[in-house]
Amino acid sequence: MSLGRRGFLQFCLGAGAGITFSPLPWKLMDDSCIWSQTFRGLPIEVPVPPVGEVNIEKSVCTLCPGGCGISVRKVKNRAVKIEGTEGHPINDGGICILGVAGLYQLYGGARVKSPLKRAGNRGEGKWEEISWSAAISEISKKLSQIRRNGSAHTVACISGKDRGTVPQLFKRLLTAYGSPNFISMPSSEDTERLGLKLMQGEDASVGYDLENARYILSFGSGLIDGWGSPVRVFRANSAWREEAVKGLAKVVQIEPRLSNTAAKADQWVPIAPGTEAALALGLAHVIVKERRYNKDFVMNHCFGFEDWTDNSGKVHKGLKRMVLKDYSPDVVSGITGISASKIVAIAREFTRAKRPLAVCGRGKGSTPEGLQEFMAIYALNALVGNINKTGGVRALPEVRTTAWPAVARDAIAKRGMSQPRFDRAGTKAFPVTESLFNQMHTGKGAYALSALLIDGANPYYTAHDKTAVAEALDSIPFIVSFSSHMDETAQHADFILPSHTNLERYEDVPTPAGLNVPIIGLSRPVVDPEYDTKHVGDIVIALGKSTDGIADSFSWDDYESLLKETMGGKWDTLVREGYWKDESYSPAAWSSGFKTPSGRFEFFATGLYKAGIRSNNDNDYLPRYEPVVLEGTSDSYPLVLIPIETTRLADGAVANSPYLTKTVADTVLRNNDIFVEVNPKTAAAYGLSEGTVAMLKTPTGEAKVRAHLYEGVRPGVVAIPTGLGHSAYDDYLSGKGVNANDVIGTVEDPVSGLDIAWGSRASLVSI
Amino acid sequence: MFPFSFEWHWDIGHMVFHGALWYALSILGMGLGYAAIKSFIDLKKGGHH
Amino acid sequence: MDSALIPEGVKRCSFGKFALWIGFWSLLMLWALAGAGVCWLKGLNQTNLNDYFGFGAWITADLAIIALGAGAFFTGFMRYILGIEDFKPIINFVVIIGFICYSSALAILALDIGQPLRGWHIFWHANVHSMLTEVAFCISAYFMVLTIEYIPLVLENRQLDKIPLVHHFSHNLHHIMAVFAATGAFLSFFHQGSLGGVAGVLFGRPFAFRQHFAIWPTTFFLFIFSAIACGPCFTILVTRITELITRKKLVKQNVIVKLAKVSGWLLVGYLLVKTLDTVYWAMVTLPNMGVSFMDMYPESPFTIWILIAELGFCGVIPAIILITEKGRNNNLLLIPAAILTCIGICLNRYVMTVQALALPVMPFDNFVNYIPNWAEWVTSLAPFAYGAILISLSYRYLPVFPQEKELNP
Amino acid sequence: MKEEHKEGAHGHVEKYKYGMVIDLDKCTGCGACMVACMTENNVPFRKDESDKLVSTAWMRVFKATNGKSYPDIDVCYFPRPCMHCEGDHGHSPCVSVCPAVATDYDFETGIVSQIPTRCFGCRYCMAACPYHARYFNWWDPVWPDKMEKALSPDVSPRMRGVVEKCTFCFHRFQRARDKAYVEGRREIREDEYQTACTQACPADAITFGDLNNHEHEVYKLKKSPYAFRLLERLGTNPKVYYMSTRSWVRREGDNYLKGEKSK
Repeated sequence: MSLGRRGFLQFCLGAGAGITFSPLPWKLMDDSCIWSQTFRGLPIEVPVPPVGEVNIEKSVCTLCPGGCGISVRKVKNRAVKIEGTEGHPINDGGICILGVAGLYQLYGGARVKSPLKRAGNRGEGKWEEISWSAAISEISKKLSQIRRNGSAHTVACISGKDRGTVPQLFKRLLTAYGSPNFISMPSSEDTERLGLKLMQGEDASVGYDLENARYILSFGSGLIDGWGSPVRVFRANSAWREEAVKGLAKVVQIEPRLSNTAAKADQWVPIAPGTEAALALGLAHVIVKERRYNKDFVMNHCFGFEDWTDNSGKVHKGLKRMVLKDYSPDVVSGITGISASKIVAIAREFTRAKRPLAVCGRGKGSTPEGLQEFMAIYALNALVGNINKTGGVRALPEVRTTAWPAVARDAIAKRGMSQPRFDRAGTKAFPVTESLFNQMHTGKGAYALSALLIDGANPYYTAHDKTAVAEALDSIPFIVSFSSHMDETAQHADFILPSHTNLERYEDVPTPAGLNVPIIGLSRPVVDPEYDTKHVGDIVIALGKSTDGIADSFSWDDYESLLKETMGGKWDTLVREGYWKDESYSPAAWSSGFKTPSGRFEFFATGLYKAGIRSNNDNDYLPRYEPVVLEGTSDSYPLVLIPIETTRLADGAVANSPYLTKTVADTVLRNNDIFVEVNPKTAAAYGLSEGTVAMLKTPTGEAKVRAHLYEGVRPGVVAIPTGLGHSAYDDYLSGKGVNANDVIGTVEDPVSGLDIAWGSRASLVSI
Repeated sequence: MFPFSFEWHWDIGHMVFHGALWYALSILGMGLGYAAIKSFIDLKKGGHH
Repeated sequence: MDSALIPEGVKRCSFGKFALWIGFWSLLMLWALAGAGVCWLKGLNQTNLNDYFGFGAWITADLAIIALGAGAFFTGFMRYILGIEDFKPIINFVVIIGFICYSSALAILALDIGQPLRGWHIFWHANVHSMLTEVAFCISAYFMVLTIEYIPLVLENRQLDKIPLVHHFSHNLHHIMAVFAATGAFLSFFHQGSLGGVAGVLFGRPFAFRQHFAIWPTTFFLFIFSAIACGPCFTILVTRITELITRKKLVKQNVIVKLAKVSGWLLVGYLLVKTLDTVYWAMVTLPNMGVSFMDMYPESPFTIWILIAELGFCGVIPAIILITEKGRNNNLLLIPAAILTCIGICLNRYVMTVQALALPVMPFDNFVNYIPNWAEWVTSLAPFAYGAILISLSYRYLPVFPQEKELNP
Repeated sequence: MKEEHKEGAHGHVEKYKYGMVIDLDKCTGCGACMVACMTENNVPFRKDESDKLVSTAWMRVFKATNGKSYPDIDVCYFPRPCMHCEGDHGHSPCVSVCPAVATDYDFETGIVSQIPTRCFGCRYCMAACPYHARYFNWWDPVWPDKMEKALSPDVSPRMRGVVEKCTFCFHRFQRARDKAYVEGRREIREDEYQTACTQACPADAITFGDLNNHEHEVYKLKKSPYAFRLLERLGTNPKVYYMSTRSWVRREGDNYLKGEKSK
């Protein structure tokens, strides 16, 4: 049958009607919905997360030393969410911004996926994948060779921390190998431990009983900007806020910039940068002069308050004479820029308050303060007698764990260990200090290093004065990194032996800085390793086993059995609860609590005096304000640069995650430009307005920045956010802004030798 | 538009809105239908006018 | 070449010249289509819109061209419902203008949505309480009306008209055109109004929010009023431009003057009502929300001058010209007045959308500004090219102007 | 004591009225709530998120200052989730304008829902919301490396071109409700349903619960003399309350004419 025109028309009409009344239009509409749901330029689709059995795994976060309990929500074998563990003594369900974003460290970019050996030049980014066995054998061969050559002591290790089994394992490796050069990255905890050793005679961390304190005098500590164990301090702050409404608590923040801590405090005292010690001593002056100190404690349990006579009959100055003479409110007002009346008022309030507490450690506490500055602030606690008291400060000992078998030291080890440390810590130069990272990159090392192991640290990024760090590290011929991520330091290594990330491994977490009770946490693997990585402890054990002459000290099968053995009876509790808290702990009584030469709390550090540091001037052994001499002159660098530390930007060895960067305001980072804060008055004086592109110059370096006008920063001060300016990792992190550490130089504390640069001189010129 | 989609709740607004809408649409439809049918009839009657 | 298609008894330029003209506009259209293409394929990240300015150039263009296209329904309303025969000679042309405006508006709306493939959700899952739903339904329905009104004109093409069925159909449609015009007027009133409602119901935006009458905010009525006041001006303007380009008189002066008169008096009325509304808004609505009138005009470009420009320069001045006999009869005054009126309404639509969004409402929020990017500009201005093409084609091949033969013997 | 379930204006059963009280004195501006929300709700991130006008954060922390000069300046943070405005009987600014019922007021919970698969991206709701609580997906959601593994199956990732916003973690409500039903309970306990931001907040500044339930913490807190809501005068009737003992902060919560007394 031929199809005529009419027939064709009828067919079309019929087909049209048929289709219209068929399910086809509905199906097509439905399809368009689904298609538009998943369309994103084929063939990628909007992911549909697979469902599965849900599990909650408890662990402890190790992204910072805070030691918070975390509960990881898992769907089948995927970790999908990190939450704070309810009831955990440190964070009780709360979690910080870095912790909650922690899955990026596991699943995100920049992971080192297998052992790598450098293929191109240092830092060029050319790598060759090698097997674990090949990597271990190459490295141990190299270490064995150095050892044979009699230069065992020239091998050093840089670790992000110095407490816990992993750093101990590195120390053990070095000890058995024959090197004293275990270096931990500096923080204010270093100064505090040092100060505590001198003033209270204890090898311990300072515990601040924030929860029970009711008048908090914070000398620049970023209490809610990441200081100490952040969530714990946040919670304490909330308690203060509740009390403050009732007039029962007060927080006074002493800081050149209105930080979040200052904004939430009841009083902000905008001080001239770096003069905190002067203020502390000014307060001490008022307290002493008006006899407001705790007479029982000061008279019966302190040493060096009054003048004293040594065995040779020489009269030494005491704190009393010193503060009365040198730190009158008028003098201190001139130094700090705070009016004398305000100084008197704060001193009176501090002594009148129920459970006052003076806190130190600038910002997050990532840069140590000067030893005598710490002593000055800590002395305030002693004056009001809150040492070892509720709401006061205390020496917090380490949780005791099972001791390891003694290190087997052969002749080479003994010879190596008898060498002075490369960084001169513990030598005549710095007799009381344990480790001095900054001595390495300021080129003052006692001898050249031939190999370096780096774990949990990213000095290329976190240390002041990048150029100097780079020079120092580049001069070391052999560098091994254990980083899980391709960070700046790993980029410059010769070998990268990637360790598991925090969610893939066991690790003990020692008491975090500033906590008021000894506690130990257990970080546990919540997911299987994503890549061909190993536990850093297992790598060290493997290196120990395969390096000539030291295998005897590494008899453990693996890190897990070592950890179990070390934790001993606490293991079961740790596995069950995720932490072990020393319930029996209470601070020592005044009568028996001080293990100093005098048996008392020492304002005058006889430990220092005996070690023979510097002059014979008594001022050197007392709490004291000694201005930190920043490099450069005020003519060429009229401004003072200080860092801004916030929780929203991780600035340590654990880098920021893109989630955090996303929360950063556009007055901090816009496109790839970093903003520095200046007071509108300063800005006017230098012809800057909001967003002006300017060159920030310091004696250490220069950087292109933009200006952000902020009334909350002291005139004459430039404030630069930390945590930006990475050059490694992935595109989500690198190339954004400037690394504040690149433009801040180092300043050596004359007593401890630690780098105490709280800032830099600077100039800001619009371009 | 239709009660079978979820979150549906009846109210007077639907009556008014749809009443007016379908009133207008049906006038348009009927008008077009009228013109079409009449054209065919006119065509059947033949011739121009 | 195409002489068989050209209406009898009129003169048209050579095909080559015509092709060149169409070619020029087509190039612009292609550019616009490229802009539309990247937005459809890559998404709205290709624009300068953002979370603070969800509405921008497109919505302004939409509202403006729909207001300008109001000449179509209102002239139809006057011609068919009020029976003012004076407007008969221009009715074909206003239908074409209306058709252009509404089809462009629909195309731009299709661009403006993030998921064009789901555009039908507005009908399928319609929320009858939303002004935008009302707009979508009314615009679509009214576009049908315009198509129905445009069809007979197309069918009157010399060649098409030769087909008996086609001839009957167009004749019959003409016959009942009043019914369609009435429906169109009904739909149009509502959607012009609901476009106003779109802004006026935003009670989270003090700048846009207005007092309600019954279920509608005052903007509902103001938008209708302003649209019918300005629509005729736009008709005058386009007619004059067409006459300028064709170098022919196409519509008798009395028609134009009458349109101008209607427009002028409507404009006067609109300005009165708008002033009352603004005063009430400034004195009552805003203070109740805790903001002052001058808070609404904080910084450039949104200073008080934008209001003065809208109501003064582009309102009062053209109104005076249009209501005076001398003014509207003088082409040198009439055309600027028409232009000012059209600018005024565009300005009004712009502030009611963009300024309404630009002003921060939370006291700690920031003022941000927005400038459209190329993709938004070309697509927003595309209706000019599209209009030029459609008018040219219609003018060349269809008997648009019944007075043309008489005026150009 | 739970109030009797009320019949709403439209004859809907109003079972719960979930809301939030945020203590601005405790809020440290740390941003943990923002990230907790993002990781809970599969909100993607891009390489450059510094343009805040196109950066999605269901919970966004705004910074306010008292406008004074050094050293009298003061700063306060306003965490801003979706306010879940009740308006007048569920007539919230956004729900009333959405042309496709892609956002709706749920009378059972008082939660303003968002149905991304129905939304076609007209952004009218964003224009309507004075809090900027609504975000448009300008880009395709892309997760780098293995980050897709971290996506939660409880919340569908949204495609480009649609609007999204805070849902008060509605999936958590569903989870709690299912659990209660399985255990034969009709009521959900206060601690069973908490939003991700509330749970994460390290300062315990956020409290979440049923605003109608006398036993819930939010019920007590919202009555504090220091409590206020954002832009209350617009009539949005939000279900997020703020608290501050600082009067300038309370004044920042709404617009006032010069010389007018604030809350």
